[in-house]
This record gives sequence, C-alpha cells and structure tokens, in this order.
Amino acid sequence: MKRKTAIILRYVILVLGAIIMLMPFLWMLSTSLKTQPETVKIPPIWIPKHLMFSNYVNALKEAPFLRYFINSVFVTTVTTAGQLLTSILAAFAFSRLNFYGKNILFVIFLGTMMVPGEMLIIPNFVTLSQLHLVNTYGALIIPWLASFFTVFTLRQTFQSVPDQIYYAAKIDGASDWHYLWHVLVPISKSTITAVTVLQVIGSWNAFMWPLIVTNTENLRTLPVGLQAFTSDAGTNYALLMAASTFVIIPMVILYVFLQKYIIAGISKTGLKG
Amino acid sequence: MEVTFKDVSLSYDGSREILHRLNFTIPEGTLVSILGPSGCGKSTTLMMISGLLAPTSGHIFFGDEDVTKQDALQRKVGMVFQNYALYPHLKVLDNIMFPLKMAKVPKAERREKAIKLAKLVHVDDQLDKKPGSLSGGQQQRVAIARALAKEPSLLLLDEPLSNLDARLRIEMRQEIRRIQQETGVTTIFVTHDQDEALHISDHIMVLNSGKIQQFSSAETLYDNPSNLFIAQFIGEPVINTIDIEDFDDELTDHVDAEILKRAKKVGIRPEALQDHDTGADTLATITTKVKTFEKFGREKNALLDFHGKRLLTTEIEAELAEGQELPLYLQKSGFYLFDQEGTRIFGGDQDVE
Amino acid sequence: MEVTFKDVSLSYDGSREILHRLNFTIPEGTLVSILGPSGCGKSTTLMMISGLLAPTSGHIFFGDEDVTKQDALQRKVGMVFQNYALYPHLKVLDNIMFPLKMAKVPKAERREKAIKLAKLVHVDDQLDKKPGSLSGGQQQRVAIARALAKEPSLLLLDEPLSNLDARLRIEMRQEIRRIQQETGVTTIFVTHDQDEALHISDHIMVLNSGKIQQFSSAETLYDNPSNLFIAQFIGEPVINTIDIEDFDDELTDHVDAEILKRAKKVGIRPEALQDHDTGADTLATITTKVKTFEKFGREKNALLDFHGKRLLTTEIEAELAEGQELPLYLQKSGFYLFDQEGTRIFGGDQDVE
Amino acid sequence: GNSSGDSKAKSDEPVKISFWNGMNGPYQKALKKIINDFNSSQSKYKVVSTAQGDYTALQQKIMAAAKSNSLPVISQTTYTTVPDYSKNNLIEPLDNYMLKGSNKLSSADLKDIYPSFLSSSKYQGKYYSVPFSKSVRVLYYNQDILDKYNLKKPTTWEDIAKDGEVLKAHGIYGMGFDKSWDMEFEGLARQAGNPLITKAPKANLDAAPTLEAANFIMDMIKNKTAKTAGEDFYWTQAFTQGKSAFYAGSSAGVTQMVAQAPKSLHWGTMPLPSYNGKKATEIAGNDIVMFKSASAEQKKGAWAFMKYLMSAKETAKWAKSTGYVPLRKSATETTDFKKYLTDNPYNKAAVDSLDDGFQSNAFLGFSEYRTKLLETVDAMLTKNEPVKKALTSLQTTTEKIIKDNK
Amino acid sequence: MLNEKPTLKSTGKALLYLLPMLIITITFNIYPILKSFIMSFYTKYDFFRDIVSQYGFDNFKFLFSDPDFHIAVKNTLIFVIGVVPLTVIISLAIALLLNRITWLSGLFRTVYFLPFVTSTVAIAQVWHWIYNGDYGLLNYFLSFFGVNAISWLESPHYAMLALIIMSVWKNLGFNIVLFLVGLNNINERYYQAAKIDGANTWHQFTNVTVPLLSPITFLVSVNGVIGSFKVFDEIFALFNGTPGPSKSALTIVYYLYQKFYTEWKYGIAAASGVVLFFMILLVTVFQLWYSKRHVHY
Ligand SMILES: Nc1ncnc2c1ncn2[C@@H]1O[C@H](COP(=O)(O)OP(=O)(O)OP(=O)(O)O)[C@@H](O)[C@H]1O
Ligand SMILES: Nc1ncnc2c1ncn2[C@@H]1O[C@H](COP(=O)(O)OP(=O)(O)OP(=O)(O)O)[C@@H](O)[C@H]1O
Ligand SMILES: [Mg+2]
Ligand SMILES: [Mg+2]
Repeated sequence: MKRKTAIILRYVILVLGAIIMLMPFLWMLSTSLKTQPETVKIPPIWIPKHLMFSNYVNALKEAPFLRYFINSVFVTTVTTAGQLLTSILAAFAFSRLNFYGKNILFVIFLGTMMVPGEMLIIPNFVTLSQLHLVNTYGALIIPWLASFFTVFTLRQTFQSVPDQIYYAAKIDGASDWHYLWHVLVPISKSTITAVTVLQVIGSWNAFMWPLIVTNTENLRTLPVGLQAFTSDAGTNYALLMAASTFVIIPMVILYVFLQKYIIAGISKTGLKG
Repeated sequence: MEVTFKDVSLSYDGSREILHRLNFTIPEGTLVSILGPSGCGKSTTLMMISGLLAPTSGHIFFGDEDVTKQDALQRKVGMVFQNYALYPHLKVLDNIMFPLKMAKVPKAERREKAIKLAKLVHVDDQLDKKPGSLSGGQQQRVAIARALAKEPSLLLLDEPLSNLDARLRIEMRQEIRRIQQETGVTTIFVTHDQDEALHISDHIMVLNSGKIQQFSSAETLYDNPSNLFIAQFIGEPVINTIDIEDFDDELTDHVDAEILKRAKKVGIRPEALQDHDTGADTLATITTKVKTFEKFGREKNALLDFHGKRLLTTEIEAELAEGQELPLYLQKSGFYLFDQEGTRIFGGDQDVE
Repeated sequence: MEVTFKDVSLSYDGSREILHRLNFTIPEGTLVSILGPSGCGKSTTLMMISGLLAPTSGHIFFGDEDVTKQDALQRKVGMVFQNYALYPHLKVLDNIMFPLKMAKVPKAERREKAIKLAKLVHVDDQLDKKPGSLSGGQQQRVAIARALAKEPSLLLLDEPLSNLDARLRIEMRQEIRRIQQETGVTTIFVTHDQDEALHISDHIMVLNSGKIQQFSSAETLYDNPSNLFIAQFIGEPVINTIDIEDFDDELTDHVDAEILKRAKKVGIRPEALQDHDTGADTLATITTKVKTFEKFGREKNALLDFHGKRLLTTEIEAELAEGQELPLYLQKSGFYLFDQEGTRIFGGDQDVE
Repeated sequence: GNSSGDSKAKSDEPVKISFWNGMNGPYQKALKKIINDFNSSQSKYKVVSTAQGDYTALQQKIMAAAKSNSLPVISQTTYTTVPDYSKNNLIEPLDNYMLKGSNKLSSADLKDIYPSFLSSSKYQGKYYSVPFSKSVRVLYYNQDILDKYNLKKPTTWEDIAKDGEVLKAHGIYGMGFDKSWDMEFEGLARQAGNPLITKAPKANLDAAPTLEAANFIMDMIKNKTAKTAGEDFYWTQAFTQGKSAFYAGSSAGVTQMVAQAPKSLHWGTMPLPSYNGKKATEIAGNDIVMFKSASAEQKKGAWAFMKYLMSAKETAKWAKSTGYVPLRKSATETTDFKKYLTDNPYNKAAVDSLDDGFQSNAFLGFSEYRTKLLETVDAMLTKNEPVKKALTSLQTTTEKIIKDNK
Repeated sequence: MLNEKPTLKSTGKALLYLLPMLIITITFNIYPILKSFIMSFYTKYDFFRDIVSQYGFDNFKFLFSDPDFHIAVKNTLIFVIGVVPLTVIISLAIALLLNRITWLSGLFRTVYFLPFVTSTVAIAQVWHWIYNGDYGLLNYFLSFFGVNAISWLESPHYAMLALIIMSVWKNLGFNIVLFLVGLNNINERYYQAAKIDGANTWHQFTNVTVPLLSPITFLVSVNGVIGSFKVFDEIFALFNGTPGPSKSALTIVYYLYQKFYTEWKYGIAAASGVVLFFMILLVTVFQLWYSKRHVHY
C-alpha cells in the first residue's frame, strides 16, 4: 500500500513538473498554428480556432531553409565529432596519465570556461580572418572543435572507472590507446551520448557566430533563417514558431532516439567499485 | 621466463613498508605457489611482477633482463586478478577474446580459441551474458579463461579458484597444472589453500608480514619448517605447540643438552603422536590423558591433556573414553624444537632449507 | 527465525528458470550450510531470503509470517555478499558502523562495538583505510564484521571466508559458530568448502541445477548420500565410481540379487578400501594392482587398478611398489549402489534420508 | 576580405559593392528587388547585399570586420554611430560625392529630401550617411472609444490629458506609451523649447522645458491617465485590446497593428498632436554609411547606389513595400503614391508627420548617453524617482560623457 | 604503473593526447583571453588599429568607483547564490524520480529535456506570460494563497527572483541528463548492501547516492557556478534587452556587453571581464579544493 502511494506520488510530481517543462514547447506548437491576431491575444489562447497549417508552408518559403538545413547538419556533425575526439583524448590524459603540470593545466583549461563568450567574438573573428577562414565552413567549425566542458564531463566519468579495469586491460596487452577506445569509451557510452546530445544541440542552435563569420547565404545555418520573421515592425510569431518547430524537431527526434543510451549505460553492473 | 627479485621493497603510501627487501628466483618453467596469511603482501608481489606496481626500491629481472622500469604492457604477463576485473561492458565471449583482439589475432581464430577456453572452464553456456549476470564462480572462471587466452610466458594467478566448489577446484587446478606443464609457462599461483599449493606446485613460497619465510618444495615445507611460523602455518590440523618448560625430563635423554637449553618452543605434528611404539622412528614417550575424541568423516581427532597443556593427535583408531590415561610415542619426523626467535634448531632434516 | 520456502522458483530473465520449486524449512536457531557447484543458485537463494530478489513464484515465510512481498529493509536480515559490496567511500570503521548508524545506535556505542568487531576479524589495524586499499581477505573480513554488527535475527553469509588463509578461516568459522550459538541467530552459510560445511553446520543443504539434492546433517550426507551426485560431491578424495558391469561376481554373494539387477553405478569411498580384513564390517573382497603411491603431508594415496578401472584408497600405510598385486577389503560403510537415475539403492543406512 | 581584392576586378566585370544590412523577411525581399533593379540599370557596378541578422549582430559584425580590415563597402547603421565610426576613421565623408563631382545631388534634390534626414546625416559639418529605413512616431487612436465617450481626435497633448481624465472613470487609459517614453519626451521637450542635447553638443536635461516635458508625461502616468507598456515592451497589444484611446508609437508598427488588431476594431493613425503650439515628432531608423577601406571605384559605385536609393522613384517604391517613410517630398506627391496612401490610410499619418520630424543630435558617446537616458526614464517609472532629481543627475552624467569624449 | 611519478616521457605522451585540444584552445580561447586581459590595462587605445598609447590601472579604478559595476557585482552574486543550489537540488530530485519510474519513463525523460531544445523566443514569450502582472499564470496561482498581484518583471524587488526562477528552469533539462548518467553508473550492489544494513530510501540516498554521485554533482555545480556568473542571454530575453527595472538584473556580463558593444569602452569591458574571471576562479578553486576531500571517484 505504502509502495503504491509512493509510486502515485512520484507520477503526480512528475506530471506537474512535466506541465511546466512542456509549456513553452506546447506554446510554440500552438502559436505555430495560430493566425496573427491570435498570437497576441490577451489573455493568451492555447487552442487556435482554425489550425493554420499553412503557416508552415509560408514560413518555409521565407528563407532558403533546405540549404540552411544541409549546412546545419554538416556543421553540427563535423563540430560534434571533432569536439568529441579532441575531448576524449584530453579527458583521458587528465583522468589517467601522469604528467608534469597536470593540475595547473587543468585549472587553466577550466579558466577558459570562466570568460564570457561575448568577449571572444571579436578577437576570434580577427584570428579567423588572418587565417583566411572567414566565410568558410572552417570558420563555423574550427573554433568549436574543443570544449572544456566536454573534457570536464568526460574526465569525471573516466575517473570513476575502477583502476582494476585499467590494470586488466594493460595485462591483456591493451596500450593506453587501445584501452581508451576499446574499454574506456564503450564503458562511458552513456556519458558520451549525453555530451553528444548537448553538443549537437548547442551547435545546432548557434546563432550569433554563424551570422558573424559568414557573408553568404550559402554558408548559413537554420537559426539564421529564423531572423526572417523579426523586423522593426515587430515579429510574426506564427511563422516564427512554425519555423522554430521545424528547426528543433530534428533535435527532439535525436534525443528521443538517444535517450535510452543515456540511461542504459552499464545498467546494473555500474561502474563504481 | 625466470623471475628474480633483488632487494625489492614496496610501500603504498611512502611511509608504511608492505614488503621488505624481497629476494627470490622463480626458475623458468616451474609453478610456484605463494602462501601466506591474509594481508601479508601476496597480491602486492604479483602486481609488482606484472608491472602494474613499481617497487619502491630494488630490481626485478625476467631472465637476465632488468624489467624494473618496464610497464605491464611491455612485460606481457598473463594475470587473473583476485577480484576478477572483468570488463563490465563486454559479453563473456568478448571478455575472453579481448587479449586476443589486442594481439591482433584474426577474428575467426580468436573466437574459436575463446570458445575452447570457455569450454575448458565450463562457461560455454554463458557466452552471451555480461559479467554482471554471472555467479561469482562463473566470473572467476571467465577471468581464468581470459588469462589463459593470452598464452603469456609468465602467468600470474591470484587466488583463481577461491570461489569454486571442491570438485571444480580440483578439476581446474589440474587443468592449470596440465597447461602449465604442456606449455612450460612459468606460473605463479597465489592461494590460501595449502592442499592446493601442495598438489599443484613445484615450489611454495611462504610470505608473512612482507618477508619470505621459506621457499622450498611442499614436502620440505612440511617436514623441515624453517621456523615456528611455517610449522604452525602449514599442516592441518595445526601442529601442537607447547613451551619447552612444559616437559619434565621426557626429552633429556633424546635431545642434545646444548640444544635443549636454547630451545623455547616444542612443535609436535598431530600424526607424530602415535599410540604404539614404531621402533626406530620413536623419539620419546609421554603420558597423556584423553580429553575428547571426535570423528568427522574420515577424520578422527583425539584431544589430550599433557601436563595441563592441550595436544591433538589424529593417529588413534579406537574410540577412547574420556579421562583415560594414554601413553604416546613421539615420532622423530614431526617433532621440532624452536629457539627464542622461532628458528628451528632440532628436528626435521637439518641440511635441507 | 525459522525460514521456509514454499514452491519458490526464480528466473532472472523470465525465460530460463534458475531455481525450480524449492521447498525447505530452516529451523530457528540453527546454522545451515548451502553447498553446491558453482552457478547452481546458492547466491540467488540467499538474495531471495534477504528480500533483494523477489521469487518468480512461490512463497517465503519467516516463522509464520509470509514475507514474500516484503522488501529487504523490512526483513532485517544481515548479509555478507559474495563480492563484499563494501562502501567504497567509507573508511573501514565507518563501513562496520554503518548498520549501527542506520539503527540509530549512539555514536560512542557504535564506535566501541565496531572496534570490537574489527578486532574479532583482525582488521583493527586498518580502521582508517578505505576498502580500495585493503587486501582481498581484509575486505572480506570487514564485510563479515559489518554483517555481524547488525545483530540480525537472520544471518546470511555468502562464501564469507573464501579469501582467507587456512588458519584464519578456521578461526573465523569458529567465531561465527560461537556467535551463532551464543545468540541463537539462524544462520545460512554458503560455502564451497565441504570441510567448512561439515565443521560448522547443523544441517547442510546441497543444491544442484536449481534443485535441492539433499538436506540433512553432515554425517548423513557423507554416510547416506541420497544419490550419486551427493556421493560424488561430498568427500575428499572423491568417491570411487565404477560401473556395476566392471565387477565380475565379487558382489553376488553379498548383495540382494534384485538390487544388483537394478544397480547401475557402484560408489566406494577411498577409506572403504582397507588392506586388512576388518571382520564384520567387511562386505566383500576384491583384488587390485598398484598403479601409483603418493604421499602429501599426512596423506597417503594409492591408485589401484581393478578390472582396468581406477580405484583410489587412502588406507594403505606401507609404501607399495608399482604393479604389486593387492587384495582389498570392501567395507560396508562407504559402499553404495545407485540405480539408473542415480538414486542410492544399497549401502548406508536406508532409514535415514 | 571583400573590398580590396574585389576592386582589382577585370575591367569588363562590374565592380562589386558589398552592402551589409539588418533587413529581414519581407524587408529583405523588397531590398533585394531594388538592388536587382539597380544592378540591371547599369553595368559598371554590382551591389551584393548580405543580411547580417538583427542590428545587434550587424553592429558586432562591423566592429569585428573593422578590427580585421574586412569591412564591406557600405553598410546600414544607425546614424548615432556615425560620431564613433568617424572618430575611428572608419567611414568616408560623403561630401565629395554628394555635394561635388559629376554625380552629386542637385540643390533641388537637397531641398526635396526632408531636412531632418539631412541634418542627422551631417556630423561636424560633413555628410557621413544617407537616410535609408526611416520611421516616425505617430498617434494611434481607437475610434470606438472616442465614439463611445464622445471624444474628438486630440489636437494638443493637453487634449489627451483631458480625455484621459474622462476615460479614467471607465477604466481606460487616455494614452499608452511603449516601455520607455523617451521619444515622446524628447518631442515634448523640443516643443517646450529645447532639444535634450544641442548640436554643440550641450546637455539641456535639467533645463526648464525639459523638466516641463517630463513632468507632463509623468503626471499623466501618476494620475493613471496614461500607462507604459512595461513588460510587454510595445503598447501595441494593449491598444488592440482597447486598454487606451491613444497610443504614441512608431509608424513602423502599423504593419503589426494591422495584422494584430481584430477586424471589429476601428482605429486610425494621425500625426502626434501639438504641444505649446508647436509640432515635433521624432524620427527613428537607419542610415547607410560608406567605409573608408573600399577602393575609389567601389566608393563611386557605392555613391551611385546610395543616390539611386534616394531617388524619388525608388524611395517611393521602398516606402510602399515596407511601410518606412519616403525620403523626399516629391516621392509623396506622385499619383501612384497618393493612391497607395488612400489604399493604406494608416500609413498616411507618418508621411504627414515628416515635415515636423526631428532626430536627436548624435555626438561622441551618444549610445552611452542614450543608455543613461533610458535608465533615467526607467528609474522614474520603476523606482518612482522624482523627475527633477532624476534629470539633474542625468544632466551631470551626460555632461561628463560629453566631456570625456572631447 | 599505479604508483608512477610523472616523467618527461609520460609528460610527452600526455601532451600528444592533449595536442588537438591544446591547439584549438590556445588559438581560440587562451590567446584571446590573454589579449583581453592585457587590454584591461590599456587606458588610451585605438581599438581598430591596435595602437596603445597609455597603460595603467585606470580601467580598474573606474570599475571600483562605478556604482553600476557595484550593482552588477552584487546582482551577479545574488544570482549565483540563488541559481546554483536550486539547480543542483531540483535537477537531482527530478533525475531521481525519473530514474525510479518505469512506466512512460522515456516519455518523461524527453519532456523534461524539451526546454533545452525549444526555441528561446518561445521560452521568453511563455515566461513573459507567466510573469505578467495582470493576467500572468504565476500571479493567478499566488492569488489562491491570497498573494496580491506582483508585477514580476516591472518591480525592482521581484525582477531578480523572476530571473532566477527562469534560469533554474531553463538549465534543468541539461543537468537532469547529467545526473541520470551519474545515477546509472552507481553499482546496484551498494544499494543492496545498504538495504541489508537497514538504510531506508532516504538513508540510501544520503549514504550511497550522494557520495557516489559526487563526481557528477561536482561537475554540475562547477559548471553551474561558471555559467551563472556569466549570465546574460536570459536577461536579454526576459527584460527585452534591458538590464531589468532599475538595473535590478544588471550583471557583470551585461555590464561588460554594454561597455564593449554599445559604449565602445574596450578597456573597461576587458577589466570587468578580468574581475569576473578572478571572482569565478576564486569560487572554482574553492570548489576544487573542497572536491579533493569530498568527491569519491
Ligand atoms: N543477474 C543475473 N542475471 C541473469 N542470470 C544470472 C544473474 N545472476 C546469476 N545468474 C545466473 O544464475 C545462476 C545461479 O547464479 P548464482 O549466483 O546463484 O550461483 P551460485 O550458486 O552462487 O554460484 P557461485 O558459487 O559460482 O557463486 C548462474 O547460472 C548465473 O549465471
Ligand atoms: N592500494 C593500497 N594502498 C595501501 N595499502 C594497501 C593497498 N593495497 C594493499 N594494501 C595493504 O598492503 C598489505 C598487503 O596487501 P595484499 O593485497 O598484497 O595482501 P594479500 O597477501 O594479497 O592478502 P589477501 O590474501 O587478503 O588478498 C595489506 O595490509 C593491505 O592493507
Ligand atoms: Mg590478495
Ligand atoms: Mg554465488
């Protein structure tokens, strides 16, 4: 009996929380189907009188979304993959290898997180321009190939893998390199999946940077397309939300697909101990 | 591969030394067991041989080569860890195949080999499970298979059979012995089971408190314990130990007076207390009183009182009544005297060490 | 606490059943050992008693109370896990104190008690270490201390001594037995060491392939094995097993013809092969040839050839030459016949089960 | 880099004129069309426009490009950045093209363009920018409310205050402002007697007319006859809900208002009423500047394009397709444009206001000053800071800003 | 080896592993950071041509005497103290709940992650509605408890609270995911041992989950502290590009942004960045020190 109430209580809390979490998402969907006057109705309405699916069609006409989409996919994939690679290597060094200056280097890297990104835009633009990378895919990708947050996250997980597993791998003839790719990475796949999702989303939603380092439509990504609905005269929320929905749906699908890996991990066996 | 330790010491934390200046040589192609009380440093010794742990001081040689500075990868030993250390994310089959994969053995071949080893240790019906859903003994057997898969030139086994039942244990130790003899791989085997050590090994090293107590064959260990610790540690039931003062003059005629003076403790194996005179083998006679008489399976233990001290013998066949007087014949083999430091000064074969 | 299983079955994955309709009762205040080959379901059984695992079907009772639906917290048992499961972040002392802390024992008292237990298991010099820097045996001892700290009314021990050396093992098992008898706590003890089981327990339950093979006292198990599995599983060295066909007519006069017809396998304990006639106890006489004669410590094993089959005896004192002919006297106690299904149909005490 | 390299283009290929802007959506489309027209109207130059997102992104991008020597030829920007750009030697004065040379603006042109646009293009005696996307403040009124309570369209601000008193009883505000009323404030101050900052520049923030203007607005607000949009930012929504009879907002908001207002609502626009017998309405929006880093050829082409944008025909076209105001009078007088205004009556007020339009005087440190001005307005509204105290302190701060930037 | 000391060789090897990351980080993080650090000492400076005509501490002196900067520091600290503990506690609680349900667990996990992907415009709009003084959802709920309508976004007293609530909410999804990963990496056997030892759910949580989850908690809180110190986007979204009513949401980064991009005071902006950096560093080093003793890997 007690157990049952506990379960019910859990669901009640989760459902209440879910409503709060869902609200903006539902708002987005609902607005994307409204007429313009409905979007600014006070108090707000949740269910539009007529579902304006045409908003989606109209929204997609406003900008070259297909091109943007392809760019987004390309940039996101390369950025995420590259960043994972550099981060896995660095996290391994920080978690497993002994070297001079380890702690200092760690703090320095940590320090790079402490500077607001707003300060880095201009100097990095200058650097890229000196490297003749402005207005190329390189500019969209290269600066984001390292993320200390990812390194930090992976380090925390790598460090939780028992030493014994490392020893066993050594005995089995695995060099550090093999240990990393055949043991550590598969064992940490839930964390890696999680950081992948976070990075993909970060890269997918990046707005300011792609705008600043590119000058041609051909290189721009989806979030830039959302600009089409905002102007001096105000914002066309219905179309904006339709386009936003179009932009985030791939991320939702990706998450739904990957979330079971985040949870599965090594499940019952666990890492700790 | 011959393994030599030269003055090897180890301390984990830099302050408390766990192993003190170990010196030994394990001859090529032999199987050596390491015996010793829990916490004496057996696993630590193996870890140093494998290269997972660097000695604080001293040198380790494989053959003539000084490997002290080499890491585990270079030393290429095989090892079963005391806690198995299976890869939690790999299935049983993949766990066994892992060293083969690292050695770049072709896929088909490694599979075949792994399945053969899995059969050997009777886990061939568990190949698709992850270690987390194996029983303790099954995990241990997978660890053995994994270590054997590598075909190393030096095999280190840290209590590899501790979670197996008696039957399987015997079967496994025989398999290990067979493989060891067939391939001639130098093998070091940590066990807490003396019987196992006696049956399987060419030599036994007994460690205590980070020091080697004796390193010799199984028989020598039993017949010629170099000190009181060994005498007490080896043998089941445990040797009877009483103070020299507890004897009246039963020994005076039979042991050199000089030695008797230095002696502190007397050790008498339970089977060295016979109920009949064995002639030449009898050293002295004592009189005891029966306290209890017990029978477990094939074993019969009689607990006796000798000058107020307990003595145990296993050599009495007939059922005895409590309180009954009993003359006993002390056998030469199985009777030892130890000095103040515990060193054996009488009994056993004095030449053998 | 009396523990009763009623038709308890278990399957981990919902398809392969690990335990099949177990039925047994463990009387209050007794110490019961569970013996069985690796992977037979011993740990699984303990997990179900503790409430960590729910049976797929069937019911579990503590006394009269059906606890099937209760979780581990409500059942309040003490347990030593096969893999110890010490808290990696807590020091040894805190690990031992943990159950006391949960029971809200005042701080000073729990400390005192924990230190007492640490002394009992000889880890009192390791109190400030984390489990990660303990040796295997030390970890195991901490786990024992932790389980004892709780003073539960039901104590479950899953191979609690597997990583201890022989001396310590005996000491620990005696301590456990002492505590068990003093406090009267019902104790279930999984071990793979028969000797341990024989010495420590009031009753022994032998499991195989998820079924109970026999549940009786140690002697009964040895003297009256209910089937061939038990006869082979219990006893060291293992019982000699040969086919009935290998006998010519040595048995015809001594065993009922009816029984002989049904018999399939013959089991003869090594000590039931005497080199001299013991009179009334002798059942039959056979003639064998010596193959090898070995001596380990106190043990002397002679391997003999009987109609081309191997027989082992431990009862020969004198050293024998290879190939020598030897008449042997089959003793009544230690001679069994088993039928097609492996059930004992001759030998032992037929009334005892 | 798209400036220096491109300038050496082969003679038969048109010179590329890069043009950065912050126009989006329909505005971007309208702009593209005009650029296409320009490109096909001649063969010497080719304008390539890039939308750089919103104005924030555009500003950051210009800063980054300036730092790395990769500025475009021309860019959209607010005229208030001109002092800073010019001080940093980034932009080219336009006098050589606009007032001299073969392609200069005729004096008729100069007269035709609304003076307020021209005056704000001028900094320290030189033209640095040309007007481009401009809007003015206009008054929105709710005809239904006026009818219901028998009110007339106001001719003076005092009328609005009075109407407010009437409506207050019915839970309706007289006037609605956007989140900040700084634009109306500056208009009132000018009508009362002085600009907030003179061309010199000299701050008049605690001058009597300024205080009068601020008090006038704050009194309405305290009196609950007027209200600011606050968290909604624009009063548009509240206006469409009938929360106020009037709303002083941007003419650029008309499009939005049309889209959002319920069909049943009767509303209109008119120029802001007069105060103190004068009329003034603040102009907002963006200009186009030319960067120094471009080649002579590009600059020439850029000027040609700027001139093209200001031509009567194009500015009318631009105004029609975007709702921004036309830049010259003549553009409003064509029949075509008149027809447009009859079809779109809401847009008429903006055009009618242009004669009375003004723009704040830009000076070095303007954006800092503007931040402070907004903070001051905010302080009066959210912290109830007394008008006099707030403006006196703004005066001190502004004087310091002016001094520091000398 | 287990007890190996660093050597030149091992350092060289580690460098190889770190190299890709190092190259990128040095070019795109460390180099610009150093540049802006140096810039904070430029007192007369032509930004575009990179000509420095005077160095000094004036920028810092300015900051220490600028009341706006004081407000920014105060607000930033309030924000960090408000956001970090709440984020850690709430996301951990939700992760625990999500970890304990089986039915519809995938759906719930997705729902709780959605705010992280949803467009910021939608988020800002919804929160504007929630916080609206007249018809807002929050006031509607509060009215049940007899609380009078609060104009959350217009009142200097409540604006910071509104900002904190929204920020906590916005960062939840992300931290929940990290906690879920951490929870799943804890071996079941410690819970079994704890149950046997008589630990109820709460005690299992405090004695097993909390210590064994500490690496992730450490990660989340360090990241939370750093992220909160740098708060900016949320303010922009919630207060329509203003620093809140009466500067009640003016934070250091907002201040920096304003100085840099709207006022073109690069030296002062850089100096405020340096101050921010050292503030974060101080807290983070404290966290690192604390973690040495309380984080169990
Ligand atoms: N979590 C699990 N999931 C699936 N199967 C399991 C799991 N745990 C154990 N098993 C299987 O159940 C059987 C019984 O396991 P159990 O651990 O009870 O054996 P055991 O008798 O304790 O053996 P051992 O002496 O080797 O510890 C084994 O075949 C094992 O592979
Ligand atoms: N990582 C470590 N850090 C500090 N001390 C340790 C560490 N590992 C082991 N020790 C200590 O070193 C001593 C020897 O440990 P070792 O594991 O070698 O013992 P062992 O002989 O294998 O014992 P057992 O039979 O119990 O496994 C023990 O006292 C143990 O507490
Ligand atoms: Mg060990
Ligand atoms: Mg088990």
